[in-house]
Amino acid sequence: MTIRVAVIGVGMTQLRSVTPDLSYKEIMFEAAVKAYNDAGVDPRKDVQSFVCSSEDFWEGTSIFDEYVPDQIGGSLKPVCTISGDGLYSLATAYMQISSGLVDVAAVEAHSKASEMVSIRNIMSLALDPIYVRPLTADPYFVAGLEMARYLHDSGNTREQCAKVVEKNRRNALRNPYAAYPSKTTAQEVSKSEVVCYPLGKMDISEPADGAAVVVLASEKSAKEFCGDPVWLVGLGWCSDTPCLEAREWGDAVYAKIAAEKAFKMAENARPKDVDLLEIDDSFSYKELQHLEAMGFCKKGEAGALTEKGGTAPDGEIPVNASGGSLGMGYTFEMAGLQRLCEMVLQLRGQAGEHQVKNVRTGLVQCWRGIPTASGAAMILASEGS
Amino acid sequence: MGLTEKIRSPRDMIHVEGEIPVNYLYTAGVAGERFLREIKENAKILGTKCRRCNTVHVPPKIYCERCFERLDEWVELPSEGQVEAFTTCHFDPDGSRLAEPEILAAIRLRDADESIVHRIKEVHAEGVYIGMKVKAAFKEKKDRVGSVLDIDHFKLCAP
Amino acid sequence: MITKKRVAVVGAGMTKFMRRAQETGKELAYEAARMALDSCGLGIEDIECVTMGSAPDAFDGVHMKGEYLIDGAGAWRKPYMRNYVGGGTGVFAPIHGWQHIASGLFDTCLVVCEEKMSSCRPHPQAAFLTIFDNLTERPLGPNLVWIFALEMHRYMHVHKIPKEKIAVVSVKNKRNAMDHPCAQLAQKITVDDVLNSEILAWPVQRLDISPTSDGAAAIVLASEDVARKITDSPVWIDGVGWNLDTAYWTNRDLYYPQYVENAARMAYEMAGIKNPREEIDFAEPYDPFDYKELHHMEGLMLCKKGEAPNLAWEGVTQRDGKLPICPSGGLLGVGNPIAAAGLMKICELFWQLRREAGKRQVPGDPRTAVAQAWGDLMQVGTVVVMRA
Amino acid sequence: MSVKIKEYAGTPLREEDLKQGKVLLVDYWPKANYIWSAGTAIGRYLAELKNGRIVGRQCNKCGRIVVPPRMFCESCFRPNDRWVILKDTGVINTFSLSHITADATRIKEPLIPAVIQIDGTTDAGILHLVGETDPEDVRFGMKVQALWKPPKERTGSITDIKYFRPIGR
Repeated sequence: MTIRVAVIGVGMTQLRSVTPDLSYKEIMFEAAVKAYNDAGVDPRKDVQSFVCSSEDFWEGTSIFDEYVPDQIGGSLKPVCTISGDGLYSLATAYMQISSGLVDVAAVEAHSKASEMVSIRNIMSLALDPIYVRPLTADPYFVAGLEMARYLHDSGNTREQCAKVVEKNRRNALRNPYAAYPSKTTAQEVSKSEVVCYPLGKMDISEPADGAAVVVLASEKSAKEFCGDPVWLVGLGWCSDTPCLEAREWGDAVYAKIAAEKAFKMAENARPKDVDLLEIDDSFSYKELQHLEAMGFCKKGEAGALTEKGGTAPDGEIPVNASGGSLGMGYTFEMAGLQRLCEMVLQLRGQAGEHQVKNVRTGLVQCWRGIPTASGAAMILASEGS
Repeated sequence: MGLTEKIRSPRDMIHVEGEIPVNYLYTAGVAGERFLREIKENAKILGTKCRRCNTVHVPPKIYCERCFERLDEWVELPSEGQVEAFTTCHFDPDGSRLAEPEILAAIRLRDADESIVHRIKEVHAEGVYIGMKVKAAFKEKKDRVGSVLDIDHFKLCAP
Repeated sequence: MITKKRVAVVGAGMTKFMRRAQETGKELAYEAARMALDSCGLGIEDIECVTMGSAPDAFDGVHMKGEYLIDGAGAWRKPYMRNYVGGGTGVFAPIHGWQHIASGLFDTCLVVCEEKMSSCRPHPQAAFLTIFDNLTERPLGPNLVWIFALEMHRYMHVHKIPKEKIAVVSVKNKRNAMDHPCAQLAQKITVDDVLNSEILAWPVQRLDISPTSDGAAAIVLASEDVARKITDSPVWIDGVGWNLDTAYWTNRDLYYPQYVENAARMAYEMAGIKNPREEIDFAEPYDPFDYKELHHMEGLMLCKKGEAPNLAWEGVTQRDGKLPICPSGGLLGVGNPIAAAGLMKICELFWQLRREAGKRQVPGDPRTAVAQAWGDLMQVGTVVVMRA
Repeated sequence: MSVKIKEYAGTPLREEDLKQGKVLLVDYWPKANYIWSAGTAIGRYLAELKNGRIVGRQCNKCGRIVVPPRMFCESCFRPNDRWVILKDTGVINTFSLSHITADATRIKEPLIPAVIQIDGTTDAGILHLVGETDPEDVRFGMKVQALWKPPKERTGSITDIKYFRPIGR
């Protein structure tokens, strides 16, 4: 017997470039209150497990999982942390429910990126200490290498990447959660300062602060609490080699395998069954690379598809109608959960001004950022689809 | 939402600066020790070869990440290869602009299945392309300490 | 509670525990993982997913350490995650692995734990400062030992426990470790040695503490059908539980680990254990300090509150006693590469329940055992019940 | 399988091996710098310390008064309700005599870290140091009071209290 799992509540704070007035505990509390209110659950009574997401060096605190339980209602309850994107935590909560261990679980992820003063140095600490760190390079070089090889192999262009930025920044104009909406043109993006050629400054999503909490429930409990569950029908996550030396620089293998697993689990669904995508666009080229890796178009076609508006909110396959990380802001381990919250609102028809028409099945995906080759993909479906 | 009382004056926003005040001494490891010693002593680049899938790993590992087999076949690799990917960096990790942009590349040595990440010098940024043939420029023996920086950089192969 | 699938441990492996290893963290992870696979005759292609347990990045000195360790942990192009509950990680990792399989998503899972604390200079203690609250505690310059001294002292005060009844745990575990081939601090010492050792932060003395270590451990988990094909003697994970108390540790009474009791209750309920004192044959509670073993025996409800020191003093917890505790030698004797030390305890249960523990084998017919780890700001309990 | 294994992997090194260059090493000093926002609760807490006062928060539902303050009650999971100005006295809930500092440097005269239950809270304490006493004389339940730095020297930090010292003996 398989236990189906639904999202029954989501809560997210407005993303901001800085949050000088609130501590991380306070933004987490705000997201939690929203999510529990949305789900109609009392965390002290109804939620049996809490899964949080963090990496110590993003926070500046070792064993950060110490500091999570109180503000999400998890004190003296089963609480664990996944050192990964919120979608990994979501997968863990999924497994806790589908194994029959718990009925209702909460998932948390947040970003206080503005508190990192030496952000590139902190990113450098993730590079191999023996073989890569001695080069003392700007860690964005990893994205520069990847973008160069990807454009070379696919035939997509810097200008087409710039189009992604234009689209997502503009999409964000209709999203009240977004921190970086703007009417930027592709031309402005192409001409922005070069960071690690071919990567320009505006190809990089800007960091943002925020918090998100999601409530999951087994089918039985979902019906008890919620009139409008969104079903988690496919999950996949995958890590390619962590060694830069062994990378296939042009390909997002992790995204391909993660999506394949998610599609297979969703009763062998296919990309054409998906109505909306919220996927990693932490760098402009990543949106194109991920689209191709997950089979939404052939390699080398995502650029042209974007140029002709195919990925716009009213296009044939809308991508990041929320504004994505480029438009909303990049929230590190929260990025995937942020996309999931957006998708749930879309599937419920509650996305407001940026609601896409007829969304019944959606795919969300994350990548763990420089220097990793890890990510997750999840397929969600509204009730009855 | 959530909190019933919030800070209302910028004056009340308090910040505290801090750090993670540690330093590290990393061992090169079992495979890394032999790899870096060989560079230091003999200016030679070693890899390890998987007997099962034939992948030549460089830098060498004691295991094949694909097959998870233990590796004990060491192979000497030529110090030349070709550019698999490259980028031109304009900033340092502090975010300060570099006086001269720096070229970083993934370089696949001939006979290897993986690509060393290193700097390319002695060539203009516009002149670098994927597939370009480059070779390692080692530091002089007296300056070599057993580090990847004993290879000072890669440079264009003489045509 | 319905649980769909029974999950078994079918293989285990570990490295030596050492103060300083030449191996990189990846290499340590590989050695443990390879041994675990070899022990059950599996190849990496038989493994469907991997979960990694590793404690603070500030030890190894690698940010996103889980990502760094992927290749050494055998996770190349596989579903891979890193779980993290501070010092409790080593016993949470198999719980996370259990979740992977019991969910029905996977049939086999490799669980790897690694720690390389020696990278941190001049001493891993320096990294521990950063576990304290950045605004209200770190400015006071706390040392990690302080919080344990505070907890230990409170425990001793409430139950009026003399120090020697705690020191006896250190003596026992370091001696048990003499039979463990991976042990770092196996020693024959006396209660007086402990009582006369250097006072670090009273009541904590040098010999009350486990060492800092480098090392790795790994186990292979399989679903019931698959496990029976791999081995004739699978060891079942029949109960899992975990629990996290408030981060405001100064607002709690530290004399009793309520969170361990909560985690134990969760695991016992799942395993159908009603009377742990009768039904559990031996235990591996977390013993980074000698008093913690006693504290945790009480939290695990293996005895009454305040009773554990007497059991230890009377020899009940010796390997040949009525209730053997830490027959492996524990963290005090084998060593404490944080997460790997927790998983070492699961390895010990596996070997003991299969009668493969050699000189360490507990006598009689052990069928049911419990392992437990603990961590964060004296705040998290993780518990696994295993049966032969 | 424990009993069947002859050799366990691992190459132990001694500190001398590192110092003598027996193995190759990479020395690295990371730059991991942060600026943390104190937020609503701890912001006020630190500001009040500068004023020479300890403040806590009370939850009207469960009645608990706690310090360090937070804007929510973790037990009831709701925003808590009011600020409470607490006394700067309390009792020692537990303590240690520490001969080591944060970086494990040995010191002869011990520091006395303690959990001090602040008067006026329901059950809450804070971590701080005890001073102006012979270490031998420190007792559980001993009454102590904060010794504040002079107002000019206070910065809005927990160290604005130099330490707690015994009173009423």
